[in-house]
Amino acid sequence: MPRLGRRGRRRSLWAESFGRLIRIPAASVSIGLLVFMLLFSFVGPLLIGYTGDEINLRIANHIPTMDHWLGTDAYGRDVLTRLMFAGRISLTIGIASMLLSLILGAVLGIVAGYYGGLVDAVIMRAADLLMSIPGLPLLIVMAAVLSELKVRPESRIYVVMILLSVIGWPSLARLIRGQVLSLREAPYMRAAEVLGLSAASRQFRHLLPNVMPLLIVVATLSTASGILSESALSFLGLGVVPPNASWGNMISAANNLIDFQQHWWLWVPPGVALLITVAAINVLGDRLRDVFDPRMRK
Amino acid sequence: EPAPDATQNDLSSMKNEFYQATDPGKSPAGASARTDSFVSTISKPGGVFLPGFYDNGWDGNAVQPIFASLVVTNDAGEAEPDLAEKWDVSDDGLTYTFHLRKGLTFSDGSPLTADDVAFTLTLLNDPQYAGGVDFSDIVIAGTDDYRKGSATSLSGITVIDPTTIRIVTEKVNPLALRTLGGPVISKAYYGKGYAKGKLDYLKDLYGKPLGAGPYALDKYVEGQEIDYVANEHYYAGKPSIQRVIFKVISSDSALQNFENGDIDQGGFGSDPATLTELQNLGFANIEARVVPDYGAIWVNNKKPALADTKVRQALYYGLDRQQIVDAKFKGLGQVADVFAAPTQWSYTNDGVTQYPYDPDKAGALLDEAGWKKGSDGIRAKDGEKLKLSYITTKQDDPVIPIAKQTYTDLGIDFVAEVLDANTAFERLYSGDYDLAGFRSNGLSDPNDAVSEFGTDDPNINVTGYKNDEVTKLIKQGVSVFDHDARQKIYTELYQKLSEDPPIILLDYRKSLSAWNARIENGELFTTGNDDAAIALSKLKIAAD
Amino acid sequence: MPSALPAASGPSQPLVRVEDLTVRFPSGGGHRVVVDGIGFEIEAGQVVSIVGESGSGKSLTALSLLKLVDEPGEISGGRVLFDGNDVLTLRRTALQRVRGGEVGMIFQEPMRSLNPVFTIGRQLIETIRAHESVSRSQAYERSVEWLKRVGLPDPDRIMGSYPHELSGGMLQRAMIAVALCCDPKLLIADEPTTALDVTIQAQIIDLILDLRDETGMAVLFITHDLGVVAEVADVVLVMYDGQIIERGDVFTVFERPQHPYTDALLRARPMPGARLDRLPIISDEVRRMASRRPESAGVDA
Amino acid sequence: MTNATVRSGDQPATRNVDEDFLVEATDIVKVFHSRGGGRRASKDEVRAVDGVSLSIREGEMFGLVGESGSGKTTFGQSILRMHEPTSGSVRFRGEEILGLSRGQLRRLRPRMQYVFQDPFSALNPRLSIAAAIGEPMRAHGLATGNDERDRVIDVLAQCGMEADALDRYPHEFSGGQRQRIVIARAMALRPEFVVADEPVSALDVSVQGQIVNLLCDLRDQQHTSFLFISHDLSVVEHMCTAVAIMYRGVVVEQGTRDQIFTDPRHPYTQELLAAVPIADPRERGRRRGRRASREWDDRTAPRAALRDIGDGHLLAL
Amino acid sequence: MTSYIIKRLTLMVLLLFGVSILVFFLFSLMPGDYYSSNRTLTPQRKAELRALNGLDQPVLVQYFIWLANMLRGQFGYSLAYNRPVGDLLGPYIAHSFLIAFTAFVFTWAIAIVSGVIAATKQYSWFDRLVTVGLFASLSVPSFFIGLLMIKVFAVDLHWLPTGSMTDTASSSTGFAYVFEIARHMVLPVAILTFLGAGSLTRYFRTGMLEVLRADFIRTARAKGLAERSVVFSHALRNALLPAITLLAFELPGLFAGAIITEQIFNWPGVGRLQLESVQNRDYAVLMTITMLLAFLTVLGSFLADICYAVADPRVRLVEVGKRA
Ligand SMILES: Nc1ncnc2c1ncn2[C@@H]1O[C@H](COP(=O)(O)OP(=O)(O)OP(=O)(O)O)[C@@H](O)[C@H]1O
Ligand SMILES: Nc1ncnc2c1ncn2[C@@H]1O[C@H](COP(=O)(O)OP(=O)(O)OP(=O)(O)O)[C@@H](O)[C@H]1O
Ligand SMILES: [Mg+2]
Ligand SMILES: [Mg+2]
Repeated sequence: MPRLGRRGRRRSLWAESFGRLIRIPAASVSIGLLVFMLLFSFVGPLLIGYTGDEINLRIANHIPTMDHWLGTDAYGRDVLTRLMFAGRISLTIGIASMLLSLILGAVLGIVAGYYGGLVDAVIMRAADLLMSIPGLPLLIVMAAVLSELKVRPESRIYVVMILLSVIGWPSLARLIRGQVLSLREAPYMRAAEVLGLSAASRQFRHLLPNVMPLLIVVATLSTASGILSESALSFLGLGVVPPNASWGNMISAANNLIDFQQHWWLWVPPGVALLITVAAINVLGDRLRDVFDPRMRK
Repeated sequence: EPAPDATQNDLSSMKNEFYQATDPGKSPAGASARTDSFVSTISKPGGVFLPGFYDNGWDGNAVQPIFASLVVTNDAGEAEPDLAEKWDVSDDGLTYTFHLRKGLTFSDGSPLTADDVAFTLTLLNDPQYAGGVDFSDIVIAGTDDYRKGSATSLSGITVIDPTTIRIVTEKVNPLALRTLGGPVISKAYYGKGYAKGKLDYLKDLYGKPLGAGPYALDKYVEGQEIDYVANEHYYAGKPSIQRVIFKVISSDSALQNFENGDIDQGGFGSDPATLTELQNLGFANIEARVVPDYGAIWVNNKKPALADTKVRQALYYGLDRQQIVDAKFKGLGQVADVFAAPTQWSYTNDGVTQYPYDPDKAGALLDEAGWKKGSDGIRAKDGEKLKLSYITTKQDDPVIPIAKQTYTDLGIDFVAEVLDANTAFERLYSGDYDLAGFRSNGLSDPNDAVSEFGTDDPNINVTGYKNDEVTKLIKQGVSVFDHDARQKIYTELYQKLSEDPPIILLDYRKSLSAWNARIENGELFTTGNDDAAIALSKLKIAAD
Repeated sequence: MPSALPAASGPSQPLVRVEDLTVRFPSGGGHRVVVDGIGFEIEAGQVVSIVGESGSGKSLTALSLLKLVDEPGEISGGRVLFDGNDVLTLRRTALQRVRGGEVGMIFQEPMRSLNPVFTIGRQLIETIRAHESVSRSQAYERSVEWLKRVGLPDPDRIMGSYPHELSGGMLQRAMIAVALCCDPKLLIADEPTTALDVTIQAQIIDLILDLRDETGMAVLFITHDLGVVAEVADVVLVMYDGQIIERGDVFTVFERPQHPYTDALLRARPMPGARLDRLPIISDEVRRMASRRPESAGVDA
Repeated sequence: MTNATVRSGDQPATRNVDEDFLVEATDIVKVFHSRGGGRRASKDEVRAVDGVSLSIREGEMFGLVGESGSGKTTFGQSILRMHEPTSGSVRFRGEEILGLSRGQLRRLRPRMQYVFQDPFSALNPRLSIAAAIGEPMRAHGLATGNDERDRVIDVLAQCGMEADALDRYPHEFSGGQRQRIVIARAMALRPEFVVADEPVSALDVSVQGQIVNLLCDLRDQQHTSFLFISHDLSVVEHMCTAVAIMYRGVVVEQGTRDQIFTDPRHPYTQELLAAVPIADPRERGRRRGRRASREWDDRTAPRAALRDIGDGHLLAL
Repeated sequence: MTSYIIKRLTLMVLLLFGVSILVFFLFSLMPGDYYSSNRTLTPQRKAELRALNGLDQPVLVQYFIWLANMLRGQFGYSLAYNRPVGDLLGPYIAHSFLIAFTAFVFTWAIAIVSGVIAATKQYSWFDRLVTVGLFASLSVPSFFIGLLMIKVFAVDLHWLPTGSMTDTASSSTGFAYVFEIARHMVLPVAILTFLGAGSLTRYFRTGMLEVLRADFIRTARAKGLAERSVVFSHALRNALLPAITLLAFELPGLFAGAIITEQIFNWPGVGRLQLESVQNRDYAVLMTITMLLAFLTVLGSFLADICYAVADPRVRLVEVGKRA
């Protein structure tokens, strides 16, 4: 006798996976942490009495006190407040750029690997071309162009992150394509073909779930590198414009031994914020992978 | 007329300060083991060890120990004898006569005579010469003929006897002495195979320098270190320390290398925390030295808003410069008020208008100039908002947060941009900026600090500043040689420049130099100073 | 349940003794028992055949004998005594000796069971070398020999071929060669001949029986082909829904089946030459009789 | 318990050349270039199918039997263009399909289905059974979002599977269950032509009977045509009205069921028939020792062409 | 296969040609040139120098001059170093390669081993430890770790040198010289390894998790293979397939130098040279390095494709494009 009634709820792999995901403690803790980081960054500043811009050199580089829970920076600004504001930018950048490059990389990688031939050659040679262009000069030109176009410095970072994702897809695409190259030979892909499924369905409903694990790893790693690389852009004027802060440039502002040793509150908090975010995304990714793998069902 | 209420800026702290090592015995074993060598640092040498031919500034430092000059400039910007015992300048300021010391030799023992000086100058004026030494404001007589015509030598150079040489120039220029009296190279060594217009052969000798300095090159390990050995033929006698090493060290880890004894001496920036750290080492002799330069915000006087003196003054009053200096140097700096370094002989703030932080006055000046606050809090004039962009090359430029705050309060829409150096300069030269943060070059002659404001050439005067009185005074400043006469001119010039400020002066600074106390006379030596070679020759290693 | 196992002649200790073997999978908050406390014995030189309904737990029983049930499945109870030792509690090295060396295993789906990136040759050679210290070339020769014995033409080509380059039947034979190449004492064969044409099937069965005769190899033979069962089996076990519902020597089971399911199964076998309109199937009623919990077969929490 | 009736006689199986065939495959050749690893690093050329022609009528069940490795799978996949045959022609309802573009081919797909020999590999490990069967149905308008589950349950039930299979994944089934899933997936599309590659090899006789009956029903009710590849001669004899025997890449004998089963001419066919196991323990030992000698197979001699020896009975000897 | 290779190689040449055009024009778009930030030169002198070095020519002319030289094997002349680029780069690239390659070997060895162990013991303490290491390497910038390591191992413990490639004024030769360099390599290599191994481990772990559940792993176990060979031979071989792509990414990296690490440890590598050449607009150096890296990138992707086809028998290279 069929145990699930005929009218049984139709659950997609996604819906079902999510259901199982939140039942895993580690995963729900990670989701909780991410939500916390978001609240911390987006709501936190509303609750705190500082704006993060008040300069007061008399209390510069001050160790944490009751007034300033995480101490003050070189201008006497409240580190906690800056950490929150920085989070807004860093989280947006990290997650948005991760999603963007992930989508581009996955789509192009799957398409190239699946079709092979001319499509593959065009996409992959384009990837080679993009990967051959050195980053720094490109960024310098970008900075010049953006400033020529009178794009306001505050918004440049978003333009740049988009552009970087747009040109940053090759490595991911190549990784994915490599996998697809062997996966597409699997009999079940031939089966999908005989069943007359559309190419899009074959690529994205049949191949995509099988490259999911790889995507999840890449997503974790690229969120972290997105957040950190933003600070590397700063010195070209493409990053977050001071006096605004980001986690990345808060960390790298303490780039000398003295700050490193004596003013730990300058870099430990943004480091920890970054660590929590990355760790949460990573653990979530791990469990997500497990959940997406039917063979891991418990 | 100078503002009567301006308090005089007190520069008493802008003096070199020395901190004696408290416990030289703590010197790290690695350093103490080096009984015959002195290790200093260098950043990125390029390996072109021929004065006048290198393009990389660090190579300039690298050749100092090897090549002695006729004349060197000291910290105060005054010329001092080196190979030349003395020199005369004709009354019209065009003819220079150098008298060399007797019996000079190069480090290989070959004699150094006036012929070598003549050869050096000829080489630097060769039509093919592509190096950085610039004679265009001096022009040795006959240069044009030599370069473009058939002349086989520069007519302006006359070797009178082996120790005397006379040089006739075409332009009066107090700075010519430095250029003409630069490092001397050997004709016998470098002149072999020289023919006018053919300099390529020299490239083979870039790595094998021969000079008359206190040290000779021993070996250059690409990207790692430059080793020198004492020159026994040095005119002042063989230096006491047998070997000198310039080690390639990035500023990030210089302190740790010093702590570890890997280097004996180095420069460590301008942070009091570093000073404390150095003091704690015990074995370090430390000097906080006033650096002969100034930091400033360049202002584009060509922009309609900024062409107005009142607006520039308002920007001066409206900026809390003390705060910037405090944030930047934390006590090792001082607000600048004059277009000269405080250690320069020409420095005086007599009668100079001071611009203490005074937002009210700034606001009043802007109102006066017609920039009225709008409903959004931003000043506007004729429908044009007062928006100023600021370009800088440093992400951590303290001007950004502080100016942002004070200028915003003042009703200015202040936007900062961080750019890479070349881009920034390009913007500067093309006049595409409002405000720009830079430091001056190292100053030796008073003219260095002001000359740009006296010309119309947009490639030099990037601010587009124009003030006829100032222009006149700047010209006068370089048309006489007498110190006192010049001092008078500069005093007046500084006053004029402060009343109608072309740019916003920010700071003077001190930087830290430290050396292991086992090195005697270490205070004399600063890498890159014009007299570094002489200083090196005077260093000694203390016997335990 | 009556123990219909015939007391086959020979020593008292059987080669394999399975006691109360239970395999289950987690399912919904509880478990799904797919092998339900079965027990049987295999004597040396004996061929025991398991037949039964598709999905009744035959393959899992086979896997359990070598402790090969993958996560999340688990062997939740019972013992598997091989030569007197419980395979389920053996230490790793001892287990490795048993696996492949003393017990050879032919998997049901050869295409998935061979490593796609290694050649057949490599997979044979490594098996031999894992259990015997022979040189690579000796192992190669032996592998070629085995490929010939399982009836593969052109063994040299096969040695250098990757699994996806071979047909289903060829892979099945390669798999058989892997299982036999170390002269095991017990062969577990899970549907070893489904992909083979009958002439080769006969050849393989000959090979197995020859080995049995020569070396006293015991065989656990899982198949749906009652013709093959009739031909090879000494003892037949009939499984349904995780349980052994009938056991007996091959003559008894074929001629006097006790359980209605067995009876129906035998009647359903297609006979050569018989061209029926419809093939016989087993009625639900009979199935219910064989089922563990007639009313609610399935999850037990 | 069993409900079988013996059917007498045979349908007339004379092949009329003028007749319209649903599928006509002519001279199919497939050569594989094996990379060859191991000792023999030479590049092998495998002529897996070496010129096979078969024609299948509407509503006909065509049995394809042969030695393992003789190219049955390759042939079956070639005519569905699952890989490109090296040469040959395949007409489906008179239309040449080897020249079709991808798009045209895709439109034809649901009408021609393939049941994989190896069901596990043919199922995407990350798709549940409901999705694996439902998606193609939806793609071809045979189910909508609402009734998709019901449709899937129906086809599964036809193949003897229960509804609780729906939300499980391929690895959670036994070999026979997977085989049924793959059959259900193909049948769900109501194809006109099916290549069934050993579809019942892993099934117990009862389930096997059920599937075979299902296929026969489809043939009779929907006039579905089958190319039925199998090693089980009893099943072939039961189901197929025409049979071809393959050996080393070519068809060696072809004819009606009667011609093949009662009057086998080719030594290989004879060997095959003689080797069919009999499910009676009293007969055991019958096949023992009668190894397939293949003495008649002279690999050096040129291979004989297929010729008609009367009544459409084709033989290559 | 041969025809495929020839086709790809031709394409590679064309592609590099394209890259050179693109990059050259990109560089020409960078504001400023070598002389623009030099404030000691007068405008006239700058103009003279630009003319002398051909910087005043139209970009197109400059490009063709460059191309012609390049085809003759001349990489141009470094303005900052006053030397032919070919002579200049050699030792720097060699130095970078030395640490990059050593770090590469360690990174991969560590990543493979720990990735495999982490996968076989998913969610064990070892797995968690590796994961924590990954977070650390992702969240802490390299200059931090660099400074910290110098502080601990060089300044406080005196075990290792603070930086550079050899001791100051070293004159050691032979084995002593090798040992000396090795000692100086320890810290930079350790950092590069630390930074690289974390993420790489992740890839291997994921790949292994996939493969370990395949049926053929069960077969390998059933054959009685030692667990080590099941994991490291059967499973790893399949899991390594995606690593081929990763390996291809490493190829240019081996010669590119690690800017920050080299800077902190005063390692005379090409990374710093590259950064400088961008900052200085020293086009000849920049072009040469860029083209070298472009070549390696393209070569890497080519080799990866070949390796793929060799490593995974199912992948068809030649037939690509002929699919139904
Ligand atoms: N990984 C799994 N998760 C859940 N259930 C499973 C899993 N593997 C097998 N099963 C179930 O266990 C039962 C027994 O499976 P097994 O493979 O032993 O059957 P079988 O008797 O070999 O059948 P067949 O003759 O079809 O191969 C089946 O009902 C199957 O659905
Ligand atoms: N991809 C391939 N590469 C190389 N050779 C192949 C490939 N696929 C099949 N072959 C070869 O083609 C021949 C025919 O294989 P095919 O799978 O068609 O046989 P089959 O008749 O289906 O056999 P079986 O009954 O065993 O399934 C075999 O010799 C096989 O080795
Ligand atoms: Mg089974
Ligand atoms: Mg087949």
